[in-house]
Amino acid sequence: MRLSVQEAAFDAGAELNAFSASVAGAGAVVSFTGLVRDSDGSLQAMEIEHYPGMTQAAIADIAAQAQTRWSLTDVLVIHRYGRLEPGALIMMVATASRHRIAAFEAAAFLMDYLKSRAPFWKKEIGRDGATWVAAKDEDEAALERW
Amino acid sequence: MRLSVQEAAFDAGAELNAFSASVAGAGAVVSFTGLVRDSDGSLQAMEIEHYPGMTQAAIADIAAQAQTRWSLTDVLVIHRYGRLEPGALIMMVATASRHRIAAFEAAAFLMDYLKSRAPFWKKEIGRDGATWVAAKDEDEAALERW
Amino acid sequence: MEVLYFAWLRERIGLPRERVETTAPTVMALIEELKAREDRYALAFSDLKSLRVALDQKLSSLDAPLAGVREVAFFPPMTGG
Amino acid sequence: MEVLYFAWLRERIGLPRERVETTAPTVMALIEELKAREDRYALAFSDLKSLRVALDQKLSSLDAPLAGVREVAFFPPMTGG
Repeated sequence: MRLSVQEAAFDAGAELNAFSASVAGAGAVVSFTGLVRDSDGSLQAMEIEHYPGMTQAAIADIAAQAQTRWSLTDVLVIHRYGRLEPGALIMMVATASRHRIAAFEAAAFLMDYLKSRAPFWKKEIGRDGATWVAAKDEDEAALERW
Repeated sequence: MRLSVQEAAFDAGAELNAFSASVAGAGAVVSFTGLVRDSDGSLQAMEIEHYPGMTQAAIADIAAQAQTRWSLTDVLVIHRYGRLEPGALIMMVATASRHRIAAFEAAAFLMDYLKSRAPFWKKEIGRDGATWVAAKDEDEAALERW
Repeated sequence: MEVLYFAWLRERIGLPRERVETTAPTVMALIEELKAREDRYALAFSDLKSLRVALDQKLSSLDAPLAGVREVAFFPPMTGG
Repeated sequence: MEVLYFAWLRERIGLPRERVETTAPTVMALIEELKAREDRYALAFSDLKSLRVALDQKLSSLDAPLAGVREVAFFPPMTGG
């Protein structure tokens, strides 16, 4: 299990290949990649703040919950912080399992929890100033699925 | 939208990176990769037969259904046929959307339909002979989710 | 009409495709004709629950009419993905 | 006790962390103490629905006791992923 909180960019394709190569017994690998979206071309950058002392432990706790609930061969979580350009990768998760439905559910679970329970805060820097991204009610509601 | 039915191996990581780079407006990319699983070390190869005249059209129909049901920036499907070694990639799907839940659901939908509605048949070649992989009741039942 | 067989149907019948002259009105009637031919057909078509059919490369049902159909394909439940 | 602020709480209060001497028995009591200090605290803590707290780096609730706690962090709802 690799859980990384890092400022540096990463190569999602290389991570996916390394992850898949290491899970010989698994038939199913699901990945999620989150990118800095620039809907209308006005975004200059996204700044991600986090709580260094807590982040790694919070992610490890979420990953451990996923491994308790589903039979997973392996789990990968990478989450960046700092200043990111539009189009850049923010984070990725990957899950491996014998069965596709477990891999899908576990990856969706990880994303729902990382979104609302890992101590990251996003700020969008636009031409007209900066705005903290507001948490959505639907993201909190998504946790009730599990 | 890239839909490929091919005998040749492919590089899932390179495909994921190319796909993500082409979907600038999307914030979420989900991928599924299916691998030849060798649980107990007795599998020598997997042979995948398909129905050449029908396969491409069936996949295009499934992808079109996904695009009707969810707001997707793009869809990728690659499925191999022929003889594959243990650990080899069988297929992948990727979906891109503004929102993670649409990307997850569409990828799971594509997998459920590719599994039971695209004309592929798997045969496992072991030391003691060859066996056609049996369709599972749970795979047919999975279609009822949608 | 072209009749195609895939996977273990192909193996049991011993060929991937053949030309069949028939006036069978439905898929089911065609299956009965084929089963009456030889044991290998009777064996291949013995379990209709495990039989799927495509008419002109579209999934269909065993009670579908064959009028105008040029290509019939028989195969077991698919196992893609 | 170390008190940490993140995201717009940090910006409104104007500092990322500070040492606070307090005998507040609960998180809520600590918030009331801080709000009474200065307007910037009152503003930062004006919307309790948008306030989250971690005690010694574990998510907790506003009515949790502070006995034995060394690090309190206040922040808005998280927006990771």
